[in-house]
Amino acid sequence: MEIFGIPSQALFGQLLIGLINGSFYALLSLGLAVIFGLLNIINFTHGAQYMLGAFVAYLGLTKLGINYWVALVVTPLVVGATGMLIERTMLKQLYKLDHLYGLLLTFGLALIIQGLFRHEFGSSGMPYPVPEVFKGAYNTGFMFLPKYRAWVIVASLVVCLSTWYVIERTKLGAYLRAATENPSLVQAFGVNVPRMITLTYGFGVGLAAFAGVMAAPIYQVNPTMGADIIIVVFAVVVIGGMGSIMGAILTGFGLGLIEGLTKVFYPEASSTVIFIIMTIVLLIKPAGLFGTQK
Amino acid sequence: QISDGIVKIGVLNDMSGLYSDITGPGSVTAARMAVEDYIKATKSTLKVEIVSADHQNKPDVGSNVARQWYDTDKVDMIADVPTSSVGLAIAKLSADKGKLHVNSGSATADLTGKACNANTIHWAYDTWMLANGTGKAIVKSGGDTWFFLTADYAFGQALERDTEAVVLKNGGKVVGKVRTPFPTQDFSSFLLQAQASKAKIIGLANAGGDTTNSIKQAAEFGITKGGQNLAGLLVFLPDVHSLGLNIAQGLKLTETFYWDLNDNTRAFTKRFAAAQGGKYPSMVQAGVYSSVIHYLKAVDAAKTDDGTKVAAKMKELPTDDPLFGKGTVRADGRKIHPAYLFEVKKPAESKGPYDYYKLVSTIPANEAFRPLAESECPLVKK
Amino acid sequence: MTTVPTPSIKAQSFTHQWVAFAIMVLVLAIAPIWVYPIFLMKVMCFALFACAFNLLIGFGGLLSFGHAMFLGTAGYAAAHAAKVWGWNPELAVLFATGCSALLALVTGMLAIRRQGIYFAMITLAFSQMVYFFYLQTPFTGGEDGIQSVPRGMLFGLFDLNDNTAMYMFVLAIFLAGFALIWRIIYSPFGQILKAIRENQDRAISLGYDTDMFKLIAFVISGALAGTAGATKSLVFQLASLTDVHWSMSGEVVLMTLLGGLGTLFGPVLGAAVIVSMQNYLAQFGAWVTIIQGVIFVVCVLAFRRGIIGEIANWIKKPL
Amino acid sequence: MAEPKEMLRISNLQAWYGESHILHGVDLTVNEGEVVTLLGRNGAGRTTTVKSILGLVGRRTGSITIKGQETVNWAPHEIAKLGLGYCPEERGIFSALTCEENLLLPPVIAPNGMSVEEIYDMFPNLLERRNSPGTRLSGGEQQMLAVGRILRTGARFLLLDEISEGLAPVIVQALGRMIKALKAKGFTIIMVEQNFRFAAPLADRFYVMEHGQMVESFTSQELSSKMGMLNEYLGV
Amino acid sequence: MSKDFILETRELVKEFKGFVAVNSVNLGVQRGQIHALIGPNGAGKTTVFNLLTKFLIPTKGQIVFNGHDITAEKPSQVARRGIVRSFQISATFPNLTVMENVRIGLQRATGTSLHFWRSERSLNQLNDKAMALLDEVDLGGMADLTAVELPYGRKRALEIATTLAMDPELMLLDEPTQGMGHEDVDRVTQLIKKVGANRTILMVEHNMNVVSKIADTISVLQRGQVIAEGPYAVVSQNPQVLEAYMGTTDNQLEGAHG
Ligand SMILES: Nc1ncnc2c1ncn2[C@@H]1O[C@H](COP(=O)(O)OP(=O)(O)OP(=O)(O)O)[C@@H](O)[C@H]1O
Ligand SMILES: Nc1ncnc2c1ncn2[C@@H]1O[C@H](COP(=O)(O)OP(=O)(O)OP(=O)(O)O)[C@@H](O)[C@H]1O
Ligand SMILES: [Mg+2]
Ligand SMILES: [Mg+2]
Repeated sequence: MEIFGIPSQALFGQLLIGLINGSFYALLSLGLAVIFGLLNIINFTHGAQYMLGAFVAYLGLTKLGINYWVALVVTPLVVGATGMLIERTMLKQLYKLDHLYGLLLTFGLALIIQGLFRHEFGSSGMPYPVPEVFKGAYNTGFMFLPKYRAWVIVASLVVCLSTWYVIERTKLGAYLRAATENPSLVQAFGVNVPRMITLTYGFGVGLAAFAGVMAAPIYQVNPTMGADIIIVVFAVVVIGGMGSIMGAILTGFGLGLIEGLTKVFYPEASSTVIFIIMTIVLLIKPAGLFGTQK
Repeated sequence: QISDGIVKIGVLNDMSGLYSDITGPGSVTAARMAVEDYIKATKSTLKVEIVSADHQNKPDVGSNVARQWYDTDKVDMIADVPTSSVGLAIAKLSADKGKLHVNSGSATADLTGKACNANTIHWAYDTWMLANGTGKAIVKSGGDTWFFLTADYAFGQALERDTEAVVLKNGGKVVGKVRTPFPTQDFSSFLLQAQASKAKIIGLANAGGDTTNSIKQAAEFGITKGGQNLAGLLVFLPDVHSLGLNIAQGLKLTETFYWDLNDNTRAFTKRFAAAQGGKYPSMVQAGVYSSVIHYLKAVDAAKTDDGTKVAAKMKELPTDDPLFGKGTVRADGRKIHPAYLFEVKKPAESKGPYDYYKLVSTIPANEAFRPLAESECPLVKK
Repeated sequence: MTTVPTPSIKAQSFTHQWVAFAIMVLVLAIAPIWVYPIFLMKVMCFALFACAFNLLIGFGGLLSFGHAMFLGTAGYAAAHAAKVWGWNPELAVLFATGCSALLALVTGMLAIRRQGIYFAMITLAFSQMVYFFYLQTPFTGGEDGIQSVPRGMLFGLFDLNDNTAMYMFVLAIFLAGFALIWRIIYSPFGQILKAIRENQDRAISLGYDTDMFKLIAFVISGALAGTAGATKSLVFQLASLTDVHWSMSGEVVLMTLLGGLGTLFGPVLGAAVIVSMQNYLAQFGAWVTIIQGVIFVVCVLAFRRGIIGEIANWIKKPL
Repeated sequence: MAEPKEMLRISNLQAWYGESHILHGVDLTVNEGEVVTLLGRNGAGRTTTVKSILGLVGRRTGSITIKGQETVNWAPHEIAKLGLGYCPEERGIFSALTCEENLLLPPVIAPNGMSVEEIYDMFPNLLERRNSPGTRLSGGEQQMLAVGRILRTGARFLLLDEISEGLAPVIVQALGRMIKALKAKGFTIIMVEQNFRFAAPLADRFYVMEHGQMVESFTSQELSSKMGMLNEYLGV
Repeated sequence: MSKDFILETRELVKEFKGFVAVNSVNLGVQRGQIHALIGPNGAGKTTVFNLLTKFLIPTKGQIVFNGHDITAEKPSQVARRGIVRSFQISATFPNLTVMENVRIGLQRATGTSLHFWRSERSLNQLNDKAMALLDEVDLGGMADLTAVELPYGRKRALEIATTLAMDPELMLLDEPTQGMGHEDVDRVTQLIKKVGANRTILMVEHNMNVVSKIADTISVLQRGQVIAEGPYAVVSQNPQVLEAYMGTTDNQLEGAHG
């Protein structure tokens, strides 16, 4: 059977690949959405923090002999901690100002982090081996699915859905959402808002680092690995609706699929298709697919 | 007469981006070594100075720097310049200003083809050579059906075009191609298409991070295990280093320089690595070394640093240096020397770091580059 | 009744702006004696670009994150007109400005309906599409760009290959653009623009078609950014993808911010600083980005008004 | 009966918003179980006083003792945990939360707060609109929500800033009855009111503010004799 | 009916996701009157305002202004027809001076607002008119302060001056006295009465004192429907209104506000 001249088997394969890439978009845009939704900061450093995640894992492996599993847990904590430091020392001063300033500050930080790593490590990638358990692949009948990629989908789904649950369905999440709008009032109700915000930023950054560790065995660990993906991830968050957690997740996976299909039918446009979709979505639904207008 | 008494060489390349490991500060080191070695060997009285700058792989940044070098900083020759678009811009500018550009970094064969000029010399390698070296050898050894993964920009397209011509000429067939946006992180979708095409050879008409990512992911998706082979149309030693032999093993590629070719190259590499924090030289960096030596020789011979005159002198004099051996510079500006087809070793075969290549065959100098007869260069009288 | 201060109508005096303007003209007129003229021309092109951008954000409150599309479009248009059609430079620049204005009109009509961060994102999206278009379409020469663009004869009389003539041409364009922006800011139109920035709903309820005002501002800003791009491509005889890339849109934000958002002279100074930095730090590779990053951070944390903004605040007069 | 227990004592409170100095030495005492009303013109600094108690102004100096604890250097959330409930002037309804989520938001800080049912009984509008986003409620409904939600937390010391504002007369009357009931239960309340008719019958004591200072204070018994003075200050 | 209605709504309906906020409202505002819209919280008053000024789109029904059906027009068009509103939360241009605020209102009539090539000085001709308007609302002495510096009550006055600058035929005021001290309430009440002398005003107000003093006609809205209409004396005796809005019958004339 063929669909648009492509054998359906191959098409399934492509869709699956799209879904895998979507997992990365979802993970990254989730972190971005959490940070935007709850701190009102457009975290341009996200790409650099994703790169940091991959690098910390790489350095951990080569310098300290830390294996993948330990790295998967430790790296988000370490990078998240640096994030909290940034929040405490810099971002904190910007909450009352226009979004623009947060965006500019984090943009500057991204340049610094990326510059330093490029200076230190050059720009060709470093290898990171696939963990032993995930070596090899499944033969699904219609494609050859590397085990590690399957793991990526599973891990990403679990992390995304639990984050969504915490934020949209628990009391903690309600505090977070309320604190976005009027932090001092929530604090006046007896909630330690500054600490909550610091932890939230740390968490969002940790998510980026987590995605970085997940990516290390697939891509080259490289100082510029986050620079280009960040723009795409922004687009994902905007399409999903700024600040909407579910929006970020669904759009992440959805756009992965669409991008995957574009790679089959018109590969040259595959890096642009997301922006075309973004324009259309914003024109029809100004606040994004799942966003609510303020 | 040497302008203001100093021969000034500008090393213009990518200091911090995609090609900084292949060119970058290493090229500056190579140029310095060349000056030292030349002065020591010839007791020449030339005063030589080296400046360097980052062109960020952007033609506008590059030509901006070059213009200022030529206009106000009294630079006489610009060396290196990776990234074809920048190389072309510098070549044109050098001709306009009557200066000299000796390019080792760019791939495009147009530099000695339709964009050639009297003030530009192309040193280490070019797309025609890469296509011919890797393409021909692979088709000859049975790899006769091809699928191209092409980086969607001028360089990738040129490489694909040249290789396709070679494949067809040698009786091979191209069963498909896909243009990948530049840069791309994830090649899995494209690799799947390549896999589905059942081509024996997947030609990677890309460079840098695109190449390493596509090779890495090809291994992940079991492409090589499934019987298909990769042909890296532009792979440098540092790329193999960053991939690791586990993944890169078996890859076929063409270069005109490898550190382990002979005693001279080994001796050079030892000194280079000492100066560059243990990194081994790439073909481009070796090219910068060799081209600077020949340039200085020509300056001494012509007794001037005037760009046009030195260029003519460089073409007149035969070349001879420790890294590329004896050779010539042709009328179209093409430096001629042998090329080598390598295969990346298996991990077990490697005796240590940077011991990566196995020599498969040597392509003699007169076959390695595009014959003058086929050249579109207006300088070539037909 | 409580006592209220009874100020007289503040006689708003703008003499200091004229003084600043005179200083700027003077500096630009004599600087080529010491400074490499092409470098100065580059500064002026970027200064005009930043001023155009600042008109939109500083006075209209609209952050466009895709302004590079206007710079780049005009760059290609001028290069093509001059090189392929052999047009005179003044016609090429005019034509290119028109192209950017048209692009601004089309994208503006869609983008202007959104506010704040959505506006920034939709302009970014458009510029990414424009980038893709130029990457794919043959006339731009892809990665190579349009090289060796002839500078030509101005009005068929002055040979612009002479750097002095070219310099005068660029200076004239820059000053004209700057003066236009200056006038717009202090025009009836500028007044409404400010009102919209302050309180859009109220402006609507007073009967102003705010979308119309924003669109006009957007088109003017895009057109002037285009003038800058066209001039730049003549100066460097090259139009390339760099000018359409999103990082160029980021750079203009940096210039404006450093100089002073919403100030008249800030973008000019900001552009001068950033361009010099890129020029003189070129050999330091990765350090350029690191230093740029540090500037961003320092500006946002300590210098939010930007250099000129701080000075203006200090002398308590708008600059 | 024993000496009334002191709930709050403010002395020489100075407060700033950024550069502007708003409060110039405010003194105020509130005993447990008292209802105290702050009167004054627009901009006199009443809201600022209330916010200062919770630490919500930019900077403050002086002394604020709540239940015997000096809190002038505490963070707002620590102060709130002493058992304060705050209903801000601008209502502070969260748009990202539904009406009911808004109601349930403030953490319970002491036992014996009102139940959600009781609150819905008092403000039936809220029950009807419980699933609407908070800021889609009408102005008055938002006001009800802002009052309702702090009654749930068990806080027994309430700071109410202009709660009768924008409400229909019926609702204002209901609020009046509610405050009487709370007073009977022993709540301590500071009210900022523009609406003198509403505040007058409820309060035990009154303070009058002007230009960031307390200019007058009197008890409800003295009210009638002070009307002339009030007229001068407030134009009542 | 032979009354001269400047504004009429016919069967106006607004639903929010199934919730009917405004339900078949037929409202007629007579030319030259001060017409008050009152009703319990959540009755739909602000929503009606938003519908009239097109900040919301009606689900059903028609809005007719001066005989024209304006149901399909844009907010700024409606404003140009002469319907200008104030907001429940004060709306000025905070960083412009008081004078400039008013000039923004006056500028529209000059037709030069789009002239980006003209000097701002061309607007100075409006200064006298602006000053006159400011004097009318007692803000003459504060012309040079920025709006953000004004005390609350004065901001409302400024808003009214800006609105007057448009010379509107119909002014819509949403709770103009909310949050004001007694002094200011009186001042604004007088002001409304003064400016209402030669134009039509539709206002929402909870302060019965104000309403009783200046409103010619009152419409009472409850649950999106008009339950009573007429002069204050009539409406305030209506048992349904008393029950739904004013509460206990004993102090009806006072209302809740002082
Ligand atoms: N965030 C702020 N920044 C600067 N000044 C402020 C701020 N909030 C209030 N003010 C000023 O502080 C003074 C006191 O304001 P406050 O809100 O305490 O007055 P109030 O007595 O509550 O009056 P109102 O009836 O207007 O609520 C006023 O002059 C006001 O302009
Ligand atoms: N955008 C909206 N989405 C959903 N419901 C809304 C929206 N706007 C208003 N409502 C609802 O419609 C009803 C009428 O609201 P409206 O604001 O018109 O009341 P109002 O009469 O002005 O009341 P108040 O006197 O309290 O200001 C309210 O119950 C409110 O919750
Ligand atoms: Mg107050
Ligand atoms: Mg209302």
